[in-house]
Amino acid sequence: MTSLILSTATTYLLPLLLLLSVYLLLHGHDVPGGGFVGGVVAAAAFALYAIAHGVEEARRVLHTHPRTLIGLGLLTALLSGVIAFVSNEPFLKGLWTTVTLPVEWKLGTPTLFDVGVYLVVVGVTLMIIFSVAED
Amino acid sequence: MKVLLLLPLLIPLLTAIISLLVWDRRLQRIFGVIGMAGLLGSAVGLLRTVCKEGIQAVQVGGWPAPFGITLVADVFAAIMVVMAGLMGLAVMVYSLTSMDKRRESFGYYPLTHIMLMGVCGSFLTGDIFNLYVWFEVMLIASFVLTELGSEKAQLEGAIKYVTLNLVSSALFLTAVGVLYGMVGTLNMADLANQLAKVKPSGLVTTASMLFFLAFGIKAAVFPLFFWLPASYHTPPVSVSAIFAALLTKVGVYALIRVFSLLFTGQTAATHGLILAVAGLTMATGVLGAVAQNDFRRLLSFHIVSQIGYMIMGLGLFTPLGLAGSIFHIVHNMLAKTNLFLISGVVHRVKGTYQLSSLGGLSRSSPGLAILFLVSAFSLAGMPPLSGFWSKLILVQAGLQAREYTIVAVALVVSLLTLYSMTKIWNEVFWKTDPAEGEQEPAKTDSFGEAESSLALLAPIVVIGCLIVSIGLAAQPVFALFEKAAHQLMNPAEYIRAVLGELP
Amino acid sequence: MLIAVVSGFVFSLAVPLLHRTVRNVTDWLVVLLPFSLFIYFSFLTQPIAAGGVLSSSHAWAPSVGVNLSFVLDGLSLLFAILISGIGALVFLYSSGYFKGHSGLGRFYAYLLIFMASMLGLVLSDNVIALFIFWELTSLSSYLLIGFDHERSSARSAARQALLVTSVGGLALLAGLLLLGEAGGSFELSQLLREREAIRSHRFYVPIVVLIMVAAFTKSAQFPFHFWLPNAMEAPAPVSTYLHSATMVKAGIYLLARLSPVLGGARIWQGTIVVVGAITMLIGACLAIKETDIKRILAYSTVSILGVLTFLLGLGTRAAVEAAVAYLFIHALYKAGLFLVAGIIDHETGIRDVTRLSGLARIMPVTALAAAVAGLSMAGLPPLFGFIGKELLYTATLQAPLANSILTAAVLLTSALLVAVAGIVSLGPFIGRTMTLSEKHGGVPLTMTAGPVVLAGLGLLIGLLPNLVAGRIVSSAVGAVLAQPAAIKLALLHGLTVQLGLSGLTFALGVTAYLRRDALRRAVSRFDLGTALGPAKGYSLTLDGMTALARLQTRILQSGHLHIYLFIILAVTVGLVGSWLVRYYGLMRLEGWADIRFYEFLTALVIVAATIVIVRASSRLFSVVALGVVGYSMGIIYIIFGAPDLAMTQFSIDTLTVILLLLVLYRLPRYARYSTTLERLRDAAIALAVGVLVTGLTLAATAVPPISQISSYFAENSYLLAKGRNVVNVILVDFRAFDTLGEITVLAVAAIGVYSLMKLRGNGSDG
Amino acid sequence: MQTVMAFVVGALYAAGLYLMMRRSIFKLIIGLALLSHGSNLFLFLMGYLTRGGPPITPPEAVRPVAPFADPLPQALILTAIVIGFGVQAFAVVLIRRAHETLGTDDLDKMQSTDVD
Repeated sequence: MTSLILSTATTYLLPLLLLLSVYLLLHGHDVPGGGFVGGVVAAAAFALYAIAHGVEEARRVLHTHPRTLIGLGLLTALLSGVIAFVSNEPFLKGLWTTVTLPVEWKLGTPTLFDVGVYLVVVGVTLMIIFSVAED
Repeated sequence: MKVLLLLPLLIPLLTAIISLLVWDRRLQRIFGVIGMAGLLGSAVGLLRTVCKEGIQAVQVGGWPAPFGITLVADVFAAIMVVMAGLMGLAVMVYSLTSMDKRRESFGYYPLTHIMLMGVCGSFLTGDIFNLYVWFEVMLIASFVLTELGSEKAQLEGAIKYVTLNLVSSALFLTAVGVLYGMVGTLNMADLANQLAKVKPSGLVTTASMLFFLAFGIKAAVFPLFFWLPASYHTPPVSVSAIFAALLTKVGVYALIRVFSLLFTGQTAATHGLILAVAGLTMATGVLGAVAQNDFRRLLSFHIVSQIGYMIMGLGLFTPLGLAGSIFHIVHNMLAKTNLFLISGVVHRVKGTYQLSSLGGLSRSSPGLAILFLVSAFSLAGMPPLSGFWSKLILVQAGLQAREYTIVAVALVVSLLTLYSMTKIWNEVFWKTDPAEGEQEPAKTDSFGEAESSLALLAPIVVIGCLIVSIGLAAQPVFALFEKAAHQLMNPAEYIRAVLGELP
Repeated sequence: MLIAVVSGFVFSLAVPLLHRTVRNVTDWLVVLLPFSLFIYFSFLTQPIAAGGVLSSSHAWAPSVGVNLSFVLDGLSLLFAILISGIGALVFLYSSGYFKGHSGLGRFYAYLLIFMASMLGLVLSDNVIALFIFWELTSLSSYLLIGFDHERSSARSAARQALLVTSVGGLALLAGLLLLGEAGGSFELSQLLREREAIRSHRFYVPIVVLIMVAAFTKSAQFPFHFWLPNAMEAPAPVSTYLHSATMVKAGIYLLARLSPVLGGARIWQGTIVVVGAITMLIGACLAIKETDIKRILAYSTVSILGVLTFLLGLGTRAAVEAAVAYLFIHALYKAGLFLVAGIIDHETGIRDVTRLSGLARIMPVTALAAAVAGLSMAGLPPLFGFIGKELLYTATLQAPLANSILTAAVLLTSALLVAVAGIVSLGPFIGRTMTLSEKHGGVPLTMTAGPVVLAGLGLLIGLLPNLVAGRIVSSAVGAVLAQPAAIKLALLHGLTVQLGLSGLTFALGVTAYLRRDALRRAVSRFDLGTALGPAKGYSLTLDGMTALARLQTRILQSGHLHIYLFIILAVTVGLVGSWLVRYYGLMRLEGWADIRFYEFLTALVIVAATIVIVRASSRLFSVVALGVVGYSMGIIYIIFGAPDLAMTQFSIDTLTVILLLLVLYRLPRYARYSTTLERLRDAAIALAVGVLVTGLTLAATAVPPISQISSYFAENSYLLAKGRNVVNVILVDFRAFDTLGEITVLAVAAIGVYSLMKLRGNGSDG
Repeated sequence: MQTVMAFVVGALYAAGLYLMMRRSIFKLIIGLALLSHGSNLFLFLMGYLTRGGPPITPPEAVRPVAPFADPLPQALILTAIVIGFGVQAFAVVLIRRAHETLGTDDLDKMQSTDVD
C-alpha cells in the first residue's frame, strides 16, 4: 500500500486539503460549502494520509484522539449558542461583530457554530475510519 | 425564566461533552449523576413555572415563530420532562453498581445523557422536523446502548431494533415531507392552523396515518411492536430499564401530541382506529407476556400491553380519557422501570432471569419482595397504588364515552396482568430456590457490600415510595394531569403561546 | 371511623419491625388493637339501635368521585363487631399457633391489613372506596393463603383465590362505575335516594349481573365455590378469620348492602335464590364427601354462604331476619370450629377425620368447646344455632316462590350439616385414644381461648337471645330492608311447624352421621366435580389461555425480520393507501411535457442503477451501483438549484462507498435464501409501497406550495442573518438547533462504531 | 419533471424495502441506504423542483434572484442526509460485527432473542 509516490503526495496534500477545508468552512455562509463539507474534506485529508502512512502515523499527525475533536466541536457549538445568554438573548441567537484585521472580517456566533460542526465532522469521520481500518 | 426550557437539553449535552473530553470512567460516573440531578432539578423548575405561568415557549435563535424553531412546554410536556429526569437519575444511580467496567469505559454514561437529551428534546420541541431530529438523537443513542458490549444476543436484538426503527424514521420523514408539501410550514402550532384550512381534508388524514405508523412503531403498538420484545431483554438491565421508562413513551407522547394538536378533523376515523389498536395492543401484549418464562422477556411484553392503556385515553379523546392516559404513562414509567431494576437485583443475586431456576427470594430478601409486590400490583392496577387510579380513570372515561368493548378489554387485560405478575411472584419469591441444598449460588457477588447494594436499592425504594404516594395522594396528582389534559383538548392556548396573538 | 380503619394499616407497617425488636409486647399489641375496636363498636350498638347513623367523610380524590366516607349503620355495625371481635381472638390464637415462627411479624402485618381493609369495606359509603378495600381483602387473602409458600399447593391455591376473586373484583368495578353513572353519585347514601331512577336505567341489568358476579366469586357461590376449599392451604387462623367469619361474607354484605338499591326485580331475586340454593346443596354434599377436617368445614361454609345468599335473594322480612341471624350464628360457631381444627392440626399434624379419635382425653377444654359449637351448628336447643334454624324454616315456609322446594332443600342441607357437625366436632374427640408421636405439652391458653369464648357466646345468646336481638340484629335487618325493624328472638315458640322440621332435620342428620361412611362413598360415586366441575374449568381456562398465548406469540413474534417488515408494510399500505385512494382518487398524472432530456436521463440512471442493485449477484457490483444512485441524486440536486446538497451528497456518498468497501471483504458472498414465492410476495408489497409514495408525492404537491417560511428565509438571510447562502444560514442560524441535534447524532454514531470495533464481547451480561 | 421524479422516488422506496426484506444482512444494509435516498428525494420534491438559481444572494443584492429553489427542504435534507449517514455507518459496522459474532449472514437464523 505504502508506495513512495502516494506517501510523498499525501504529505503535501494534507496541508493543501486542510486549507481547502477551512476555506469551505469560512465561506460557507455566502457560497456553497460550510462546516459539514469542510469537515469531510479535512477528514479525507487525514484518511488519505492514513492510507499512505498507516493509521498510527495519521493519529500521530492529528495529535489528538478524534473523540476529543468531537467533544470540542460539540462544546464549540454549544458555546456559540450559550454566548447569547450573556446578552440576555435566546439560545443560539446570532450575534455579530466586525473584526478589522488585514481585511474586514465579519465574525459571528453562527460562524463559531459552523466551526463546531466542522470539528465534529472531522472527529466523527476519522473515528469511524480509524476504528474500521485498524481492525 | 425562558432558559428553563433549554436546560433539560443543554444539561445532558454538556454532561455528555464533558464525559467525551475527560473520558475517564470514574469522572464520568460522578458527572453522570450530577448531570441527571441537574436535569431533574431544571425539569421540576420548568413544571412549576408552567403550572404557575401557563404554557411557556421560547424561540431558539431569536427568530420569531413560525420561522425559527420553537420550544414549548405545556403541562404535559413538563410532566414528561420531569419523569425523564427522575427515571434518568434513578437508573444512573443504579448503574453505578450494576454497570460493568467495560461498558462504562466505552461511553455508557455520555450515551445515556445524549439519549436523555433526545427524549427531552422530543418532549419540548414545537417543530415537527426538529422532533424528527430529536427522535434520531434518541434513537441512535439507544441503538448504541442496545449493542454496547456486543454480546451475541445484543447484536441479534440490535439488528431488528435498528432496522424496524429506521423504517419508522423513514415513514416519519415522509410524513413531515407530506405536511410541508401541503402547507409549507413546520411549526406545529402553525401547522395546526394551516391544516385546518386544507381542502379536501382527506389528504390530511392520509398524512395522519403516516404519523400514526411512524410513532406507532416507536410506541410499539399492535401490530408494529416486534422490535421491542426482540431486543429489550438483551442489553444490561439498567439499559432495559431506562428504555422501558422512556423510549416507547416518547412514541406515545408524539402520538398524543399530533393527534390532539394537528389531526383532529376526522376523529371518528382516526381516533376510532387508535382505540381499536389500543385494545389489540393490550390483548396481544399481555398474552405475549403470559407465554414467557423469563423475567425480563415477560416484562418486555408487558410494556407493549401497557402502551395500549396509554393510547386508549387518546382514542377516547375526552379530557378524562387523556388525563387517564397521562396518569397511566407516569404510573407505568415508575412501575415498569422499578420492575426492571428489581429483575436486575434478582439477576445479580441469583445469576439468572429464568423463572424456573429462581426462587426463595421472599425469605432471603424480604425488603426486595415488598418492593416487587408494590410495583407488580401497581402494574396490575391494584388499589390503592398508582396503577389503580389510572385504570379507574380510563375505565370511567371509557364508560362515559360508551366504548364498552375497550373497557371490557382493559379490565380483562388487567386480570391477565395480575396473573403474570403472580406468576413471577410465585416463582421468584415464594418458591424455594431450586438451587438450594446444592452449592450456595453466586451469592459471593459484590452484592454483599453495603455501599453497592445501597446504590442498587435506593432507586428502587424511592420509586416504590412514589408509587405508593401517588396512590395515596391521587387527588393533587390527578388535578395536575387534568390540567394537562385540558390544555391538550384546547390547543388554542398552545397555539397562542407559540405564535403570539397572530390572526 | 377513619382512625378505626387507618390504624390497622399504619400498625401493619410497624409490626414487622416491632416484632423483631420486642416480640412479646407485639403479641399483645396486635390483640389490643382489634379488641379496643371491638369495645368501641360495642359501645356504639346502643345509639345505632336507637336509630342513629354515624357518618364521617374525608375527601380523597374528589375529582374522580372517590372519598373516604364512612357510614355506620346496623348492617355495618354487625360486621364491624364480628371483624374486630373475632379478629381479637384470632390474633390471640395466632400468637400461640405460630409460637417461634420467624414469619410471625409478617403474618401479623398481613392480617392487620386484612382486618383494616375488611373494616373499610363494611364502613365505606363511597362505592369506589368500598371497591378499593374489597380488592385489598383479596390481596391480603392472597398473601395469607400463600403464607406457607414453600409448598407449591399453597402457592397455586393462593393464586387461584386471587384470580377468582379478581374476576369478581373487575366485575364489581365495572358494576359500581355503571351504578355511579346511573345514579349520578358514588355515595351509597345518595344512590339509595335514586333507586327508582337506577331500576329503570338501561344499565340496570348489566349492573345487577356484574354485582352478582362480584358477590358470587367473593362468597364462593356456585360455580365459583371451588377456590374456598383450596384456600384451606392457609394457616388455621386465616381460614378462621377470612374464610369463614369475615371475608367470604363480603359478597353477602354487598348483596345486603345493595338490595335496597337494586333488589326486588325478577332477575335479582330469581338468580340469587337459585344460585344460593344450588350452592347450599352442593356445599353440603361435598362436605360429606371430604375427609380433611378443614375442607369439610370449608364446604360447609360454602353451604351456609349459599343459605345466606338465597335468603337475601328472597328479600322478605323473614328471610332477611334469618339471614342476619344466621350470619351471626355461623360466624360464631364456624370460627370456633376452625380454631378447633387448627388446634387438632397443630397438636397432631393430622387433618384426616377418619384417622382422628379420642382426643377429648388429651384436650378436654377444646373438646368441650368443639362440642358446644357443633351443637350450635347442628341447630340444637338451647344454642343460638337452634334459633337460627327456626328462623330459616320460617323464611322458607313464607317464601314468595317455590316455598316447598326451598323448604325441602333446606331440610336436606341442614340434615347433612348436622352429620357434618358430628363428623368434625364429635368424631375426633370420642373413641379410642390416639397415641401422639410427639411429646404433648397441652394446648396453650392463647389457642383455647378463642373456641371457648365463641362457643360460650353461642350458648349465651341461645339462652338470652334478646341480648343481641334488639341491639344488633334489629338494626342490621333494618338497614338491609331500608326500614326500621324491631325483632324479638326467642328460643321456643311452642309447637310449630318449624319445630317439627327442626326435629326431623336432627333425626335425619343423626342417621346420616351414623351411616357417614356409606354416605361418603355414595356421594363420591356420583361426584362429577373433578372431571366436569368448575375447578376443572378453571384449570382448563388457564391452560387454554397459556396455549393461546404461546400460539399467538409464536405467530406474531416469529423472529423473522422479513415477516415483521412485511406486516408493517402491509399495514402501511392498508391504512395510508385506503385514505389516499378514498380522498384523492386515482393518480392524476400531469406535467409530462415539462421534461428535459438530461434530467430524464439522470432519472433513468437512478432507476436503472436501482434495478441493478436489486438484481445484482455480486456485492461489489451493488456497492458500485449504490454509488451511482448517490451521485446521480447529486446531479439532480445540482440541476434543481441545490449545490450545497450536491456537495454534501457527493462527499457522503464517497464516504459510504469507502466504508462499505472497508467492511465488505469480511462479509460473505451474496446468498439467495428466500424462495421465489417469498420474493414475489415481498416484491408485491414493496411495489405497493412504492406506488403509494409516488401517489403521495403527487398528491401533496398537486398545488406548488408557496411557503411563507421559505420566503422569510430568503428575504432575511442577508439582511438579518448576514449570510448570502440561504441554505447555510438556515443550517447555522435559522434552524441551527436542528444542526446541533444532527452533529450529536454523528457523535453518537462514532462512539457506536468505536465501541463495536473495540469492545469485544464475552463479558458477563449484568 | 416533478411527475417523473415522483416515480423515481417510488422506485427507490420499493427497491429499498424489497432488499430489506431479503434474508441476507448485506442486502439489508443496501436496502436501508436506498430507502434513505428515497426519503431524501421525497423531501426534495416537497419543495417543488425549480430550475434556476440556487437560493444564494448574489453580491450587491440583498436577496436571491427569483426563481430560486426552495431553500428550506434543502436544509432539511442536508440534516437528514447527515443523520442518515451517521446511522448507516453505525448500521454497517453493526452488521459486520453481527456477522462476525453470530457466524451467519442469514437473518432468519437470528431468532434466539424472539423465540423462547
